[in-house]
Amino acid sequence: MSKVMSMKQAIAKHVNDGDFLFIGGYICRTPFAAIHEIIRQQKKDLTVTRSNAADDFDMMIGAGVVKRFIATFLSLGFYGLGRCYRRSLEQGIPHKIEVEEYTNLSLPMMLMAGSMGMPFIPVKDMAGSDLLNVKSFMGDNKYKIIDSPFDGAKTVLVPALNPDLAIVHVQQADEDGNAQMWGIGGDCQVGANAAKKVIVTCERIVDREVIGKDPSRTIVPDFKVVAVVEEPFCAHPGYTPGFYDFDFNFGNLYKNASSTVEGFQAFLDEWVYGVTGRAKYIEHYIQKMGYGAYRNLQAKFDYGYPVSYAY
Amino acid sequence: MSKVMSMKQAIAKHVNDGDFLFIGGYICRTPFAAIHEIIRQQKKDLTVTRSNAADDFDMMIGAGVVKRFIATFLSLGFYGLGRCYRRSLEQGIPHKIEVEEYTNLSLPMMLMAGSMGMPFIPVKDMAGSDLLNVKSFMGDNKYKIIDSPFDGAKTVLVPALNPDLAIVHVQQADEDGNAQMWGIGGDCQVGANAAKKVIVTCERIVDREVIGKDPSRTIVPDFKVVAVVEEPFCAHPGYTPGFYDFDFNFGNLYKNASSTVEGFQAFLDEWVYGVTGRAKYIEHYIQKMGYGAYRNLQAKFDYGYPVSYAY
Amino acid sequence: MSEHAAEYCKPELMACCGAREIKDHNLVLVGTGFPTMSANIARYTHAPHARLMQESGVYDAQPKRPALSVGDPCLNPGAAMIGGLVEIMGMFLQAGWVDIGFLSGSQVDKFGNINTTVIGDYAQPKSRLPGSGGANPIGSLAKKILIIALHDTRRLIERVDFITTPGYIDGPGARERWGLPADTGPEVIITNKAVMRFDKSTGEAYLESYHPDTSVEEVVRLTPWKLNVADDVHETEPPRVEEIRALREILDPNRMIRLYEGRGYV
Amino acid sequence: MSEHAAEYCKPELMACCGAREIKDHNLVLVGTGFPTMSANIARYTHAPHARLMQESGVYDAQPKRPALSVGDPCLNPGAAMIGGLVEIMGMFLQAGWVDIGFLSGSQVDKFGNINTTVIGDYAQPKSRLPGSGGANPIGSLAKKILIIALHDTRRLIERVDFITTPGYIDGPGARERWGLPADTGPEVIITNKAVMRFDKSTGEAYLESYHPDTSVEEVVRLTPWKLNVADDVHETEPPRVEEIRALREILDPNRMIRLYEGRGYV
Repeated sequence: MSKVMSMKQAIAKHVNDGDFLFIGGYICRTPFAAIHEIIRQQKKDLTVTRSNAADDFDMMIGAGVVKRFIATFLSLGFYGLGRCYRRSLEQGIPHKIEVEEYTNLSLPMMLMAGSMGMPFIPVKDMAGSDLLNVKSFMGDNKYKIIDSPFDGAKTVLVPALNPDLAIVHVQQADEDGNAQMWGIGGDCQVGANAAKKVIVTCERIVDREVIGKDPSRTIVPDFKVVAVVEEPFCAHPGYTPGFYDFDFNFGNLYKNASSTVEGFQAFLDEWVYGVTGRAKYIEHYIQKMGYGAYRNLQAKFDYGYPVSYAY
Repeated sequence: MSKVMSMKQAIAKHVNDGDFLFIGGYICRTPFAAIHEIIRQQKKDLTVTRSNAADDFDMMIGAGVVKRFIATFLSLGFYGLGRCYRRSLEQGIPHKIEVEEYTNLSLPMMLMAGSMGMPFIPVKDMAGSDLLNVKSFMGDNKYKIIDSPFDGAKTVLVPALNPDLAIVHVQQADEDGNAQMWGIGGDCQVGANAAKKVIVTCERIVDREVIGKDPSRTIVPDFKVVAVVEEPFCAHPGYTPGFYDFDFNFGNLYKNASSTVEGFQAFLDEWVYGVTGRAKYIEHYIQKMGYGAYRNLQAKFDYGYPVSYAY
Repeated sequence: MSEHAAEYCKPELMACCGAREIKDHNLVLVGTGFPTMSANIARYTHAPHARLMQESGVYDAQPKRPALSVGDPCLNPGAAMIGGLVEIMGMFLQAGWVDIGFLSGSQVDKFGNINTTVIGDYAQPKSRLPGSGGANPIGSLAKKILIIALHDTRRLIERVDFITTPGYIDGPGARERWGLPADTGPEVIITNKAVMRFDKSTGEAYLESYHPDTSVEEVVRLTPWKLNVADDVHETEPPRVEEIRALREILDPNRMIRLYEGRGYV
Repeated sequence: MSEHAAEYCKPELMACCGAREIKDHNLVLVGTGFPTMSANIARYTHAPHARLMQESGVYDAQPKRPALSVGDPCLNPGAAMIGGLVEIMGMFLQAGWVDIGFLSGSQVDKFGNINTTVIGDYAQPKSRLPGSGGANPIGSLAKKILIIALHDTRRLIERVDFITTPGYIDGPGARERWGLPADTGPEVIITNKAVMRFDKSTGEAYLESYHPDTSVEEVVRLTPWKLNVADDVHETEPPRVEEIRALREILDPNRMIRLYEGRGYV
């Protein structure tokens, strides 16, 4: 039963105002086309989460679609701090988002707990830090400290997370949503499986038979998936292993643009509101940066070995 | 730094009397050659664990090397109950082992907790069953029931397990121990990573460069591995995806042999004590069953597609 | 109304009874034998989008021969996803995604409790059985449990010697008191004589239908507890033509299912 | 005794100081920049079996260009294992396998506590920083923490505004009281002026060595807490010839490390 639809349809149908979203990615496989569509459709009051957020989350915050952020980190990395994030928290522009802060250990564990139906999970970090002293919208349920019933040791417990929806980008999926991924994972698999439903975006839709040739690569099973969007170059300016490199120059462009409110607005007008979808975005990219720039991002040819599951 | 050695060396060096062992497998990729070597070297007082044990654990119990078993299940499946297991528990032959009973959810979770440095992990099974009423060598630490500090719900916690040693069989590994696997996993990955050290047995040793062509397949990193044993046909009478089928007729042979103490002893004399290692075992197999039987077990040719990690 | 098969064996009827409990789009955690037959009959008839999984780590396998175990090699090539116990038992089952689980055991009682651990005393067993394996978590966490049993007064029992897998434990409210998820628990016991469905208000199995060639009286006599009988008790619908066709033409052309006749399923 | 390089910049010296803390066979959880340089210098000199990992999911990467982030595409091809945060932060770090972690921050105090969350009040930030990311778990759980810092009285501070990552918190015994694993915690602060090592009995950093062209007095003056000075305080050993060769011939032929000079590491 095909769940294939356009990004516009997928976001319109499955992202509701006020939803709690997990959005995968780690520079690697960020579903940027989905993020642009969420902004284009002016969704509201979203709670968003992922470990190590970057320009993607910064952009959503600057565009005003985010109300709450279950966070570990937000930075543009090599390009410095997230300008929109700072403006939100320091100056309330466009509004001050609420932030619940965890770490790159505890948040993935909370998502893993959510993905496996656990109510909570013990973690060994955060103890002794001020992360235990700041609580936001999760209040006293941000964490609990107990004496372990096994050995009496002080133990931090963090709650499971179950987002309403996860959006993840993978290399390939079939029409039902069986999604296959390779390379850097971040918290993509646990985040997707923790959610009540999943939008899978992919570089290519493949036959179910192709999935079955290497089922150990599947990270999300079809029954969790509500939409499959074939969206090549979806992760730009991030990258997808085996498909395209990350775009160093575009990172600078966003850094500079987002340094001012006006610049950020002009960026959205050009790259988000100014295009109807990823196809037009790519057209615009090629028109502006040249085909050579686009071509240079395409991955080299370097394939590994096939394996057999036969008996 | 090569860790390659023979099975005989690996077991002699790394399995100590009284050790707590995780041994992977699920009919799929059972390290039978390692189990035979443990029996041949007459190791003593082992504590063993794995979800869904089968003829492999039955054989170790019958041969007297097991003292304690952290169990979920032991059966020969299609071939009926585990005869040695029954004789041990019903008649004390060769001695009565101690059994701590969990399930195919709780035990993998305990190994996962061990693999990730958690002290314990909540599970939603076992409640209301007599599994909570029988405790063996783990005593009151078999499980704890708490009221969740988040919502007050009654919650079963089970402790993390950290075996002294894991033995797992995979399709391929490099000389340092980076181990790659595909197909049915059982609790192999969590069990291996929960252990303090790992013996990797594999169908083929490959170059580090081959590992690097598809690093998402790696389930155990080299730093946990103390020995790498290249042992083709290691899992027989079980199977290894892409290499050989499971041996239906040998299952009958073991079932019939293990039905009596004398038959079981004769089986050990012929297939374990009577050979010096897997090469001689295969020789004996071919001599007794015919090369056709051996040939028929070899996997068909049915390879998938290679992927690229390039940028 | 469907046409019915002219000829069938009792295990085939049982497999069809199981299939009829499965709805389209259901996720079914199967073992070997009956569960796989039932789930596949459902797929080839009224539930084309039902999907099977095996606890060993396999989702939506495409086996080319009948699997002899949940770890069978034939489950690997062509599956949609392969992980391990953590994925199937944790990420699918414990997380609440599994609709249907099949269970069987050496003893089954009126509350649907199942014993696969020990006959006699636990410490001094008369007969030691395999243990829980996946049974306890499936019985605890799947939304609907279908129990397959041989209908005699040794297998069906007033009270199991050991609750390996909880049904309704000791009656209404017990699952809730133990914190088992809402809306889970045994749905039916399918035997070679009858289909007994659970009354959620009492936690007890009652007689819903008796198979052709038996009777309410025989089923009541072969059941060691005081078996309640539904007001609309009726004969079990025989296998439909399309159910039998799926079984014999696609799933089990050699009728290996008749092996169960040798085990008493007549 | 090794020969020393005739010419070097301060970031190169700092990278060498980091490398010297790494023993052979150490597992090193790195970010970009200094940590990667230090770990790789160690690998090419005295610690050939040291192995690097990135929190994003990569173990033993073989990058063909310097990674600009821990998620950089160049970390994928050739790695020994790729998973995700669950594997690196859970299975490697939390499980106690990581020997060395590198940290830096906008504020570092004498107990090795690090702030990467906020300057000023948390609710009304003067300057909002990225947050913990992997820093807190690395600082909590790696056996040996190497802190890289700019030596000035804004970055080094008596008490951080916000403890994102615990060093010795408020002194001896505090990590133990909070249940952090035994034998973990900050080892040294490597700055552009000095190497300050932690006295485990007080939890405070003391001056171990001052870099060539500075002095005990200058370092003490630039450190805002009362800095204890080791009895055997000495000049930091300059980069050895083989260390600089690894850096310039293999790791950083374009000397991109000099970018740090622009950020004040002089």
